[in-house]
Order: sequence, then structure tokens, then C-alpha cells
Amino acid sequence: MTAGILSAKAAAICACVAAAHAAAADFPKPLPTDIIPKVETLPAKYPTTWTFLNYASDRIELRNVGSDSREVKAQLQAHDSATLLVPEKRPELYVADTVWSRGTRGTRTDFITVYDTHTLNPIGEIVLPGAKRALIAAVEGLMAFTDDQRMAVVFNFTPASSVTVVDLVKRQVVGEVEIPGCSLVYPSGTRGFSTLCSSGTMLSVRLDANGVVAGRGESKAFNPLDTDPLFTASIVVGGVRYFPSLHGRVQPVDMRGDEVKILPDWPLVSAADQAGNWRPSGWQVVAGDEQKLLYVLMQPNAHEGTHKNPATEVWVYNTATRTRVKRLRLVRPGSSISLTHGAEPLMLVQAGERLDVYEPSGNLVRSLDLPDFRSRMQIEPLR
Amino acid sequence: MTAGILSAKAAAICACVAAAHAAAADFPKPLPTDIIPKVETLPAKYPTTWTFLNYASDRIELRNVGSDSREVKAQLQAHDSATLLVPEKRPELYVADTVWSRGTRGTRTDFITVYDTHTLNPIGEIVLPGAKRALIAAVEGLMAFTDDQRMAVVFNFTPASSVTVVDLVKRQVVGEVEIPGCSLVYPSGTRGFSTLCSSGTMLSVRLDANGVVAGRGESKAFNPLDTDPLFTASIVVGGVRYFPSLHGRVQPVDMRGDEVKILPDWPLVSAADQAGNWRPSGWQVVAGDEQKLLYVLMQPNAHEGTHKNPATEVWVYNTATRTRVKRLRLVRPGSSISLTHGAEPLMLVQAGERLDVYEPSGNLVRSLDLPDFRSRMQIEPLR
Amino acid sequence: MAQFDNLTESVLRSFARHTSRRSIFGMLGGLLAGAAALPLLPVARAGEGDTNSASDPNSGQSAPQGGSNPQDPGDPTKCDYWRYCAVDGSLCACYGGSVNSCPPGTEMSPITWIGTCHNPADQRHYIISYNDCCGGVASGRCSCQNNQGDRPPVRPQNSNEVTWCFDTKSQVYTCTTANILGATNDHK
Amino acid sequence: MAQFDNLTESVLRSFARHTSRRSIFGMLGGLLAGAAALPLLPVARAGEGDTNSASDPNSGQSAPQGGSNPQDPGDPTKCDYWRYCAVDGSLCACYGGSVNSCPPGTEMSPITWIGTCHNPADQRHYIISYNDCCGGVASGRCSCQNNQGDRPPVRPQNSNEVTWCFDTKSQVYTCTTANILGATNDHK
Repeated sequence: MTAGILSAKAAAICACVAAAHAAAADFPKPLPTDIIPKVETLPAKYPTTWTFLNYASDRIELRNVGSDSREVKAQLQAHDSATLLVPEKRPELYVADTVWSRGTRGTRTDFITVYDTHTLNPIGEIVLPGAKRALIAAVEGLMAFTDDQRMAVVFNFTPASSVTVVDLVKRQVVGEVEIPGCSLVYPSGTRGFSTLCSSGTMLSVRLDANGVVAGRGESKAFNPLDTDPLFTASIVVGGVRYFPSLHGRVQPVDMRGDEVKILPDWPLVSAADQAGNWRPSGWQVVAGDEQKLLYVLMQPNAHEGTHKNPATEVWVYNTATRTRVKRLRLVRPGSSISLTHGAEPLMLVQAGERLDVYEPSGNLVRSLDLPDFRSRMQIEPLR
Repeated sequence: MTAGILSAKAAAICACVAAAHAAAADFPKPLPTDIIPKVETLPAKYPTTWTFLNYASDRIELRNVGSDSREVKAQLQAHDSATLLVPEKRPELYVADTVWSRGTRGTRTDFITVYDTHTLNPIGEIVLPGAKRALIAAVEGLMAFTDDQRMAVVFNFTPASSVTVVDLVKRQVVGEVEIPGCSLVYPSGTRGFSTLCSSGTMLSVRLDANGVVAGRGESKAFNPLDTDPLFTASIVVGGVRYFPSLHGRVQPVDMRGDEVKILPDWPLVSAADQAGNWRPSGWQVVAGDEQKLLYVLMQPNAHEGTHKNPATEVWVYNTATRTRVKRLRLVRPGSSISLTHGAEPLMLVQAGERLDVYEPSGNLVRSLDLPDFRSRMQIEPLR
Repeated sequence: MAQFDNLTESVLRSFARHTSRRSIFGMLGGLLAGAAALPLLPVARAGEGDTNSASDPNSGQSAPQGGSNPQDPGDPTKCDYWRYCAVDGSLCACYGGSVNSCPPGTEMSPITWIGTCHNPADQRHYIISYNDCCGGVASGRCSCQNNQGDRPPVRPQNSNEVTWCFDTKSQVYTCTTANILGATNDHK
Repeated sequence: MAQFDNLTESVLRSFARHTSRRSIFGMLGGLLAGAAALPLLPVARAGEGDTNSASDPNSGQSAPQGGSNPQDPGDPTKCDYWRYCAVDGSLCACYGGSVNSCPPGTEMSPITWIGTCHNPADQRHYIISYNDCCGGVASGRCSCQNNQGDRPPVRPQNSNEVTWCFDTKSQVYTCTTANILGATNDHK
């Protein structure tokens, strides 16, 4: 049997050699040899049609959403509740993550990796002490810039709540702030952060240049946790942060000053739309654009327990007039929404294992695959 | 809107309370409270209808293949090319695995975890020095028992080849043996191992009671790597190890003595079957049972490059008469085959994301799901 | 309101009966961080107990494992089993654990989030403690998302997104159990 | 046999032109561990170049990225591209790399396994070096399994199952590239 196969192979070689001589005339030279090793790099400034996609606890993907070639530009590793910060001031990326020395067990290490934006090589690491970083999937508020992106604050939950303050330039931890009964972190003031408290207030902490607490202030109670709590997902539009509520309000908070201003809330659902029982729904439920428009994922026939279900429509609001200006039907129900920051923004909606790319008019431009997408996604477009 | 929802809720409460009073008559007492915390344990001796499924580089699952309830009994973590050894002599399990201190980068650690069979808790760890354990998916031959299961040998590839000798009872590494040009490890002799060499020979190494090399012997060349190489997958039937070849022979090797005996090979494909160009094909391509029958995954119309494709049939051979005694058509093409060791053995075939469970007659009994199965599977039934 | 104060008391007694001092300390620490959250919890959820949520289509299939107790109907490997009204995660019953026990080799977190689910057999509402099992392999089998009473993590003890692995050797999430702490209607 | 000795020499010259001393040392170490394997390699594979294998149905889809060179036809993000006749892994072209470059942030292993693939445009056979990229995230996108010339790992340099990440900071497999080392018919 072996001999038979060898003869057949010999015949094939002869045939091939003959064919090769014919075709070699069209291509007189063989293809050049490749250079080994070769590794791609990224441009100094990423285009605004690129976006980071944070697959909770799995990987962070850099995708070109502006091209039909649907390219993955790069990937960053992400394990448990990894969180990405992209500064505008330095050619670096920051990813906070958590690993164990023996896979699912052993010694826990929480750390921020500093990546070079050009090579994506890790160029630094900041180990976060105490193994206390909050592990809550890819949720907004686990980490935030402050002090003009010079520092970052990381939310800890053990289940006691605290915040670790990190100097990103010196690449070191500078302190820890207790925030009992409060959760998540949002940038506020020139050098500080705010956090949502279980009493319905917002606690704001001012830091000094060394990252030490310089003052605290607590807002009035404005978050009715028992009756209509705010989503912790939010978006900044025109300098003001907007939090939708589970039952369909939106709560603006001006966090630019050292003390936050709780602005009047307003309804997302007009009296005329009450019958459909529309409510905000999904994971990253709200987006905004430079025109101060607010985009909210909305679902009809909502009831208790449906607030994380995929939404069927996007309702678009003018934040100045507090009125709905557009109502967009999604081609597929979506859970996370975001808008790119370019001159011609694109609306991105994660819908199951697809990332649907729309024009802000609601016209679907393309649909990208999200293979092995499993749970939650945080979409983080580039500026 | 909020008020409206609250009224509806109040009405629902009233309705429920009324219904509850009616049903409470049938069940006068509420269900008892549960005990917290509670963790399952496994029996001292696992039934032979359970089998370990090694999902290469992902997890190792303990499944009950003998029941229509299709239960997962437990899972062990597995990262890169994890390898399992199940001793009959001690209530322990051994898994060799590889992790990095920062997920996909950082310091590499190769280690054997010792698990308690009853609790599946890790009760010991043996770190393998040198970060040199071979990473070749879930392939047979990465680790083997020797010395009546008192020691284990681990194959290293850097790409220089060597073997690390481990004392499993003392839980420590006792030495390293260079095996230049040879790959993988198979138990041989009373206290030794054999390895397949690129010159077509088998190198056998005898160890002393301390795990130090006591002698070496090299067989004649019997593995024609250029014309018809042996699969490295094998099975021991009646004390003799059988290696199928890519082109359809089977090579028996008696490895019970200190020097291996290369027995005469014989064809798996008779002259009458030559036309179909049947060849062994798959990953774990061969199995055997206590009746000294050999089960080989076979594929028709084979040609160069198809040797890992799923097989459509199982051909069963009597190893004493060297004749085919059965030819079983698979319900789905399969890549890995094994047989359970119970009084009524079952034939297990991994076929894509299913584990098909057959009677040895070829009758399909049930089909288990293998969710998220991606690459290769090593099926390891229990004795 | 007396009804609900009784409820709270009964829940706390239930904790006391079945958890170690250390666990209670940890659990109450978690609960009380959200000031006064617990007493309101059963109120906010009463009447919302019916669970009709579908299981994740990507779940690994498994055959029915129906219990023999007619007062506890349903299949604990399926997402529509009544106790799972607030589960977000993988069901331990598909991994070698059960509705109220962890798979071998994992560890049950004593600190957790709490829901209130309606038992269709005896028509009672039960306070369910969703204890995560930690330190094992999470492979995505039998993933289940129901969000009855789930709230944003401003009160973490009402949030099923938090990895509830505290006071365990490893905080790696594996799967979720659903344990009865007490019946909310059982206050007569 | 003179023909094949020439071939070997040409391959080695190609290595010498394009790899560092350290890489050559490592690569030859890997190759020569299997004594005398290299000279036989192109022989055993000549005439087996056509690749009609289908891509993995679980692959993440991606749009065509056809090259502009008519002498190098096909889409390097697809498993049926001619250079992939012996690939077992994920295609780097789907991860921010390309047919012959690694994704940003990963590292290309200089040591590798080698195949011989048939270019349907110029009808030449090329020796292809399948260099793995290491240290990044392997997410299963564009997985591709072709086994032209793959052999059991008794000669590891002929085996595509081995994780070919050596002389790299991390040995975590990410994806595979397919680099031309030389044309086997180019010996006139």
C-alpha cells in the first residue's frame, strides 16, 4: 500500500513541475521571502472611527467600525472586570485587571497595566494593594480619571467600599479613601471624584496635588433607590452627566465644580407614550453626542426584572429643550450603545453577537461580528 | 408614572395574598430553610460509568456517561496543555498545567496540582522547574506514571527535549533526563519510560528507586517517519501498546520489560478494502477493551492532510487473530474515541460539540453536550 | 408595616440558625452598608414573584433533574425554576452542585445578594439567598439571567452583577446557588 | 537528489538573510533536533500543495482582505488562502496582524514549523514558515485547520500542534502567520 501511494505522489510531482514551467512564464520571479520577525504597530493617534470594545472579563478589542473590512486592529488581555482608561494627554493606555497566581486560585493580584499606544507593549505596571478592587463585570464607574488625567481612582468593594488613588504619571499608588455605603466612581471637580451612595446622595471627594483627601461634600438625596433608582450608566453631554432611571426619568448632575449640582430631572417618556410602558433598558443604556443630544436604549412593555433586557428602540433627546427629537427602531434588540466622536459620528449598538453600526439618523451602515461574546459589553469610542 | 406603578403593585400583592391562603392549605408548612454554606463531595471510588473529559487548555470535566441525566459531576481547571493522571493506588488526582503571573504574560509557572478525590480540593502542589513543560494541546504522552504510579515523568520541549521525573508520594521533583531528538513519554518497564525518537527508534530509560537514570536502551528503527509515521496516540490491550499509523498499519510494542519488544506490525485495511482508501483519522484515534479488541477511528477517501479529520466509522479488530471483527458506522463523524472499563463497557466518541455514547455493538445509547468545545479532547475513562 | 418588620426579623433569625458567626458578620456588613435596605427589600418585591424568563439560548443543555417534592416544583438545571427569579450567572446544578450546594472543589461565599421569589406550588413568597460558588471553573454552561428585584449596584446587596465571592480563598466566580432563607408569608 | 540539496541550501540562505543570529541558532536547533529531517521535508510534500480545506464553521466572519498582487491571490483572513495549507490555529490577519506579521503587542516566535504550499497563480511550491505570535489574547476568531504535511510530534518541527512560542517573553499562543522562506521550484 505504501509503495502505491508513493508512485501516485511521484506522478503528481511530474504533473506539477510541468504546470509550473508554463505558469512561471507569466511570473518570471517567485514571490519575495518574508521578513521574520515582524510585528504590527498602531498609529500615533488612533482614528475616531476606531473604538475599544470591552468584552467583560475576556478581552478588550480595538475595532475599526468605520470600514466595511471590519478589522480588528488589536486586542488587550482582560480577565476579571477589566477596566480601560484612554488618556488624551499621554501616548499610553491603562487597563485595571485581576489575576490569581494559579489560574482560578492562589494569590490574587490587582494591577493596572500601562500600554504604549504605538506598540501596545506593556511599558509599566501599578500593583493595587489589598486585593480589593471591585469585581462587577464591565460596568462604568470601576475606574475614573481625575486631576486632568494625571491621576486615576479605582473603586474597591470587599464588601466595604473604598477608593484607591493612583498617580498615573509616577505609576504608583498614592492613597486610599473610605467611602462607606457608596459605590462606583465618577470624575468630578478639578481634582476629585464623586460616588453614588445607598442613602440616595452623591458623595464628592476633593483631593490635593498628592492625592490626599482635601475635602468632602455630600449632596442632598436625589436617587430614590426604593421607587425609581438611577442606572449607574451615564453620559456626559455639554459638561453635564446624565443618569437615566429605571422607570424612565433622566437625572442631570453638573460635576464640573468642587460641589456637584443636582439639576432638575425630567421624564424620558411623555404622557402620550405612557401606554406603551416604555423604559430605558440594557447595560450601557445611554450615549450622547457633541450636539448635546442624548441617546437612550428603550424597551416597551417593561416591568419588574426587564431593566437589563435588550432594547428595541433608541430615543433621542435634545437636552436643552428636554424633548424627544428622534425615535430610531433597531434592526436587532441592543444592550449597549455609544457614539463615535468624529466629524460624522456613528451610533454603535451591541446586539447579541453583533455590533451594529448606524448613522445617527438610524440608517444601518454595517454589522460587525462579536465572536464568543457572552455577557456584557462596554463600548469605548476614541476621541 | 411612578405612583401608577406602585398602585398596580399593591393590587398584585392583594391578589397574591388571597391565592397564598388557598394554596397554603395544601402545604401547611413552608419549605425548610437551606443550610449555608454547603459544598458537594464525590464518592471514595468513582463509578466506571464516569469519565474525565480533557478539553484541551480549557477545563477537565468529570461526566457521568452512564446516565440519561447527563450530569457534570465536577470540573478541574486547566490552562495550557493540561494533563491529568488518575492513580488507582491513592485517593488523589494529578493535573500538570502552566500559568503566567499576569495572564498572558509575566512569569511562567509549570506545576502539578494534587487534588483530593473526595473533595476535589487542591491538597498539594509540585512546581516543575525551568518553565519547559511541552505545550502541545491535550495530546497523549505529555505525562505518564511509572514505578507502580509512585512516580511520574513529564515531557519537556524547549525545543530541546527532556523529561522531568517527579516523586508523587513525596510531592517533589527528583531529576531531569535529556532525551535529544525524542518526543513524548510512555510508561515502560517496572520503573522507567520510553519515548519516540525522530530517527524512528524508541528510546527506553530505566530509573532507580530515587528517580535517577539506571540505564538506557534504544530499539531498532521501526517508525518510518517519512513514509508512514505512527500516530503518537496509542492504547494498551492485553499488556501490549498499539500505535496505528497514518497509512493504515498498526504497530504493537510490548513495553512491559526493561527493553521494549517491537512486535510485527499488521495492516488495518485488508486487500479487499483498499479501494476505499480507508485510513485511521482523528485525534485520540484508538481505543481498546478487556476482550483485547482494538477500536480504530477510520475515514474513507483519505489523502495527505486528512489524518486529523473526523472519522466516519470505527473498525474493531481482534488483536489475537489480527482480523477485523466489526465495522461500526458513527452517527456523527468523530475525532476522539475511548471505552469505559466497567462490566458493560460503553464506547465514547467525541464528535464536534457532542459526546456520543454507544454500546460496543455500535448502538447509540445517548448523546451528551460538550458546550464550548473548541479544539481537541482527550477522553479518560475511570478504572 | 408590622408584617414586614416580622419578615425582617424572621430572615435574620434564619441567618442566625444557619450561618457561622463570621458569616453573619460578613453578611450583615454587606447588607447594612446600604443603610436600612433590608427592611424595605421584601416590600419592594412582593407581588413580583412570577418567573417566566427564558433561559439563555447558549446554555449547555442538560436533561431534567426535577425534584421529588411537589411543594418545590421544577428543574434546578433550568433557568425558569422558581427560585432563580433573580439569578444572573451559571446554575451550579449543571456543574456538579445543586440548587443549594456548590460543585466539588469550590467554596460557597457566605455573603450574597437576596431576592424574593414566588413558589407556584404553595403560593408563598420566599426570601432567596443567591450564594455564589467560588474558585472553580466558569465555563458558561447553563447561564441564566433573571433580574426580578435586581437593582443597580448603588446598593450592592441588591445587585446580581457583583461577584459575590467574599470570605472565600479565591474570588473567581464559578456558579450560583439559590437557597431558601425563609417564607415571607410565614408570619402568622 | 542534487535538486533537493539545492533547495535546502536556498532555504538556509533565506533564513540567513532575514533572521537574526539568535533566531537562526534557535531555529536550527529546533530543526536539527530531528536529525536530517529538513532535506527530506520538501520531497515528502511536493505535489501536495492544493488546499481545498474549509474554514472552521465557528470562525468569526470577516470581510475579504484580498491582496493586490495577482501573483499572491486570495484572502489572508480565510482558511483557504494558499499559504495556509499546513496551519492549525487562528489567523493573525483577523487580529490586527497580517499574513506575515503579528498583531500589535504580541511577539513573533523565530522558531517554527515549516510546510510546503502550492501557489495557484505562479504554480510554484513555496516553503512556508508558520511563525506563531505569542503573548497576546487567543479568542478563537478565524480558526483554521489544514494539515498538509503535518506529522505527529515525533519530529516536532513537522507538527502544527506544538505551541511554537520559543525565544519569546511569553509562550502564550495568540495566532499564526505564514511567511515565505523561498520557492522550491526556484532552483534553476
